[in-house]
Amino acid sequence: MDTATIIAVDGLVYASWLFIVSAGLTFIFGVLRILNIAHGSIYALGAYMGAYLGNAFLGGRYPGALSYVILLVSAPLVGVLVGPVLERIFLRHIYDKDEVVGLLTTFALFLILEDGIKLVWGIDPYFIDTPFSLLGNIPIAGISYAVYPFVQTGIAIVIGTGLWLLINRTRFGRQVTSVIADREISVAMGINVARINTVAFTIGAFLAALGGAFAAPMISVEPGMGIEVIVPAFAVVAIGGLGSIGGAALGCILVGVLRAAAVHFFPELEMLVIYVLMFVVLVFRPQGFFGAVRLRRI
Amino acid sequence: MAAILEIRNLTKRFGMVLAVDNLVLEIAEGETVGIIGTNGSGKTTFLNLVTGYILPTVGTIRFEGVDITGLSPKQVTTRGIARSFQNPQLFTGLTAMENTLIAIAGRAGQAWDGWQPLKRRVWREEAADILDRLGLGDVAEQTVSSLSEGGRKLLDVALSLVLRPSLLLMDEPTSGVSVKDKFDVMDRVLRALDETRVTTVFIEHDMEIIERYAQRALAFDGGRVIADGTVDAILADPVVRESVLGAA
Amino acid sequence: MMAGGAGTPRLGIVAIGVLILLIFVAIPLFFSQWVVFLVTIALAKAMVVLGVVLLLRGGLISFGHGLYFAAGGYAVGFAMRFLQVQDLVLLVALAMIAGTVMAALLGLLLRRYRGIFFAMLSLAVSMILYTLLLKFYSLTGGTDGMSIHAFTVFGVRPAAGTTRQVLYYAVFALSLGVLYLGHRFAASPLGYFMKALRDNEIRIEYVGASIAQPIYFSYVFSGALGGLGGGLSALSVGQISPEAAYWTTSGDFVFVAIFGGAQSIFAPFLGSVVFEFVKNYSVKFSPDAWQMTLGAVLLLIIFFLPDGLWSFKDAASRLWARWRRS
Amino acid sequence: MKTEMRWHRFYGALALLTLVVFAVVLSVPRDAAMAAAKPERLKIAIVQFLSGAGAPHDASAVNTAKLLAEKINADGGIDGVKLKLLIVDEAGSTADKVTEFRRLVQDEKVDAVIGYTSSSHCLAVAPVADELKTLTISAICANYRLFEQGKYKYMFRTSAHAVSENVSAALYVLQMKPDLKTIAGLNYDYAYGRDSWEIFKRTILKLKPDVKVVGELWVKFLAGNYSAEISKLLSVKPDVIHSVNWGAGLTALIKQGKTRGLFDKSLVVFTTGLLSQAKALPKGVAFSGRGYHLQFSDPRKNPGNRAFLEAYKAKFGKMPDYTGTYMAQAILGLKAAVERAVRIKGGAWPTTEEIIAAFESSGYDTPRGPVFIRADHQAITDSMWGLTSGKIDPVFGYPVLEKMRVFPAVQVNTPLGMKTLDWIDSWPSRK
Repeated sequence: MDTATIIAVDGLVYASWLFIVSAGLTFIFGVLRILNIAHGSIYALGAYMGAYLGNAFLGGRYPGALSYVILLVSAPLVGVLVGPVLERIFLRHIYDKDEVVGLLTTFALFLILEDGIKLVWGIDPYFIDTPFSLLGNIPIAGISYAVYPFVQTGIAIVIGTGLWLLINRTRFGRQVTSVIADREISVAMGINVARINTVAFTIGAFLAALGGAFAAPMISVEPGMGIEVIVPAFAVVAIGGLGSIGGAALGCILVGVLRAAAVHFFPELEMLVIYVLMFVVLVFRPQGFFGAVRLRRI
Repeated sequence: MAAILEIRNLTKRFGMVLAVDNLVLEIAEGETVGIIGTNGSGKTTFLNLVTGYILPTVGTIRFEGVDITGLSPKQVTTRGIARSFQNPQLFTGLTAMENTLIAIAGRAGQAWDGWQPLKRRVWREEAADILDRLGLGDVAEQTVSSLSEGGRKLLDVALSLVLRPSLLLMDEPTSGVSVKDKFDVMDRVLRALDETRVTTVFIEHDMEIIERYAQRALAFDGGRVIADGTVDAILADPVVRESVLGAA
Repeated sequence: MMAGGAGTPRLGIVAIGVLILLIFVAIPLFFSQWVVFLVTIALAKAMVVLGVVLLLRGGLISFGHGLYFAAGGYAVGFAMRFLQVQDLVLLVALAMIAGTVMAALLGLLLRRYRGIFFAMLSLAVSMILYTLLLKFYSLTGGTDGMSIHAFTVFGVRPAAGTTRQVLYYAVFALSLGVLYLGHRFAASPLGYFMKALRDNEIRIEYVGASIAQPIYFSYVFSGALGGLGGGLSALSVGQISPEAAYWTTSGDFVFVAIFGGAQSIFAPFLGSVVFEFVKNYSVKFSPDAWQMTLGAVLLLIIFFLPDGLWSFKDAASRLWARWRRS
Repeated sequence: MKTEMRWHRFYGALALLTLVVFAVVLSVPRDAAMAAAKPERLKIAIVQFLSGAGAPHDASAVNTAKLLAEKINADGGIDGVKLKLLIVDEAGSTADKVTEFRRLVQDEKVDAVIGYTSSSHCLAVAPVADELKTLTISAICANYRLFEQGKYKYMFRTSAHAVSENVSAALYVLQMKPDLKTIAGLNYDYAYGRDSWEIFKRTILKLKPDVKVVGELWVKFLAGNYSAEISKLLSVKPDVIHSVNWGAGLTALIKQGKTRGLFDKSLVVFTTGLLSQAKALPKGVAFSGRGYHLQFSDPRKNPGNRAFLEAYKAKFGKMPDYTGTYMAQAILGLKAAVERAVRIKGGAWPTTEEIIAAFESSGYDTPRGPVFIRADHQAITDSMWGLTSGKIDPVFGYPVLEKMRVFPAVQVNTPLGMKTLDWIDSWPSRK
């Protein structure tokens, strides 16, 4: 019984962390039809920004609670600084091109950002411990858990519902949906598709940065952290269905729980789980759990 | 005359809409049949059903006495039914010649051959011949994207002709072709057909075309055949005049 | 020289061909050994890239071709370690077979997929292989990989110091073979059906052909090229490790495919050689920002040479034509 | 007619070209054997991670290389020959590293190559070093198979490797917890992790056969989320947890483990930590066969180490990590070998082969203490373990370790010519 609880909790913790990132990835794909490899770098940027501002402003002179504000601020900061720039300068030229062009452009941006981060922040690790240490730990099912990861869970839930409301309850959302459905017609309907694209990508970038910023307190912010997150995020997005927020959530939870179970029962399988799951899902349901099937017209 | 195509109670329903409604129809071998009807009267849906692009809700399609209901377009095509499209379906990145050669390779079942050249002499001659007959000889080496609308139409027909079908279905072969060219286009197509007396069914809005080329005409309305007979009879038919020709 | 290359003057092409041939033959005599090695690697990888390109023409992005690269490499590694196979010819054959067999199996599955789904599934498969290679430590040596030691050619061990040249000429000769195969492929119905596939799947069914069939056969061929390239590069590097199957390796192949261009079967070879030099020199001249340099180069290509380096060839032949007219 | 003309012209051109080719070929000078004339400077390539996840780990190594090169040159160089460093990024695929090694030797014309943190890079480069007859010193990589399975003439390793680290770790653990019942491993899933755990486990089980292995966890290289792994370890409560994780993954493990009391329940053993990570650790964690060398040859007793640390602090504003001391072992090793060769040759400048001969079976002193290079080109050094105390050294700012134990090189290194696992199995097991 306890083991089941533990696996569930660990799965949830992993899923929360992964969802914040993959939500942005799948949202960007849904609107822009681009699988954004640079997403990992933006995640890293968020972490760096969080840790950097944290170190800059938190010389112990401020109350620790402020550190959460800093994390919350740094994400939109990165989103607004990076999102529009990348989208306006590079991505807007490639919407009409093949998917491979999108992949490669973002791959190039990924390479550039990786070194860019290094040139700005150097190679020494950055830390922002306060948000993590401040919350201490709680006992669950007989073992002790850090409280902080559940903050991530909270954020993940907020993001999930937020995106859902944004898409289903706002005018912007309706425009986005029609752009997803059919670009040409949307243009004809007088929707400013260019604006939608920019905003959508910025939101995606913001989410990536948010994921990074709130991961920062649990890890060491240093070079190479961007590349680690890309493939897992891709996998869950593929599992859930490209462009589907709910799908991403489901994918994250599946991966999280299976991974935790593997760690407890078959540690050797831990690394395999995510790819095998992705493989199996794609074989039996190519469009993923909630992915839309694109139909061919004469 | 033996029927080459027999349609029995063919029905296709898209949600609420009855696109084709309990169609019963026979096409005899060697006939040239023109189909008229307003937009949404089910003409194109009928072609899509016969060629297996969509599955009927109810009904059977028999071709040369064999039931072909539910076969894929590939299977239907290999059995000898070829079709052309209202808006041409071509390999836009390739030249007219290459398009035709691909169709020939398809007919020959050579799609998997990665060794022999596609542009082998036999096939090139055959393709050149058909393109000439359709008057596309001098644009053979142009890429599809650079062809005129009429040219695309003809090429689309060419791709179906090289399949050596026993039944040819054409979807508005002259739509989008300028008024002065339209007869020219049809003449070329039918001349190309002359040697091999192919049973031909073509959808057409243009009554002049129907009058001039069809031996028999079908009037579609609301997914059913409301009139079937010689062209003059159909064009005289008051119902047809009212519903299809809009009481011209 | 490619099908459809009619129009450009035959003689010019022959001359250029012979010239390039001479240059490649002469490389080991003129250039420093590291250049010889670099070109060897580049040609070996170019074979894999050609495989990627042939699929790209059909609109299929293989983001997992590292799988076949690794398959070839490990085929060589295993053959040397467990079967004591020493001979270059045999090893290369085994590598190619390994790639072919894997592609023949996975193709049965992948032929049903298009576009981004094809990309993702191939990625998943290659990452599974990556993890397995790393897991079966006792067999594969895990991340440290397997070392691939000296080889013989038809039972003869190359004289000390000439190994590199032997390997170079072997790879060069095989490249010519691969180019010929690729040329036949591109000019064959299969090659054209791949192009057609990208343009209009529906019509393919309406000329009585299946869509899955051309995809499958192209995929198998492309897998064979992957295995061949993998085996050769493992032989020249002297080491094969799981990173060969990692997604970034596959990414590089797609990268080079676009870098060189998908227009011609020669483009991957041009692209691969140039890319290796760009990579090494960006490491040499900007050791702290070489990734940035690579990224910038790729962006420039994407935005200003969408058809890759091969666009230069068209420009050149246009100039040549003008020169002939004047 | 006209084409005929052109064909003639074409064949003419072709013939001419072929002539030119042969002319050049014949005029190309065959590269002569390495002349032993005294060079005006020694060009040394330093290959360490400058980008990617390895960069922070290798930073001290790169700094130390710069520092020592400056110092040596300031003191007049090695036998009057100044050093010139060429610093290269190790990030990239094995194929890239091999190509690059060849470029360094044949294009940059370096006299020696020092570096390599990744074991796969070490293994791939070693045979190439022999092929190109270039003295190559592996400064950091830890795969014990390098010289146990391979035999190389031009490749050396001046640092300890997985065997001494983990054998000493096991011995230390048995001293600290003589009555331990259960052990578990939490390691990166790659060669170094697998080797290290195998050696540690084997040693423990050999010396205390009744010990149970209650968990063998493998995590993705540099993985950052340990929630499930820590839960597993907390629920099986092993007496000892062994981990060779390093870099970002280790920092994450420490942070996430600390709040959850991982270090209170079990004696945790880290073989490969950096200073920042040692500082982050709570009291009572075993640290670190590889990554900790302050009290090992205490700067208060060893002026050499003190000088090194102070110079480093002065130049870079902080203390070096273990990669710094490892790099020092490599560069000072080269220095010692060249100087020895010069002495042997009575002042004349030695060839690479003579330097190698002088390097083999030689010993020299480093900030970390004496290093001895065996005939198989593997350095053996003493190993040291201690427990974190939570205290910081007032002068040098290092975290202070307590319950220090030093394990002499001979005790923790596989004897020459023996296979490590056989060696461990050959020990008499204690009852």
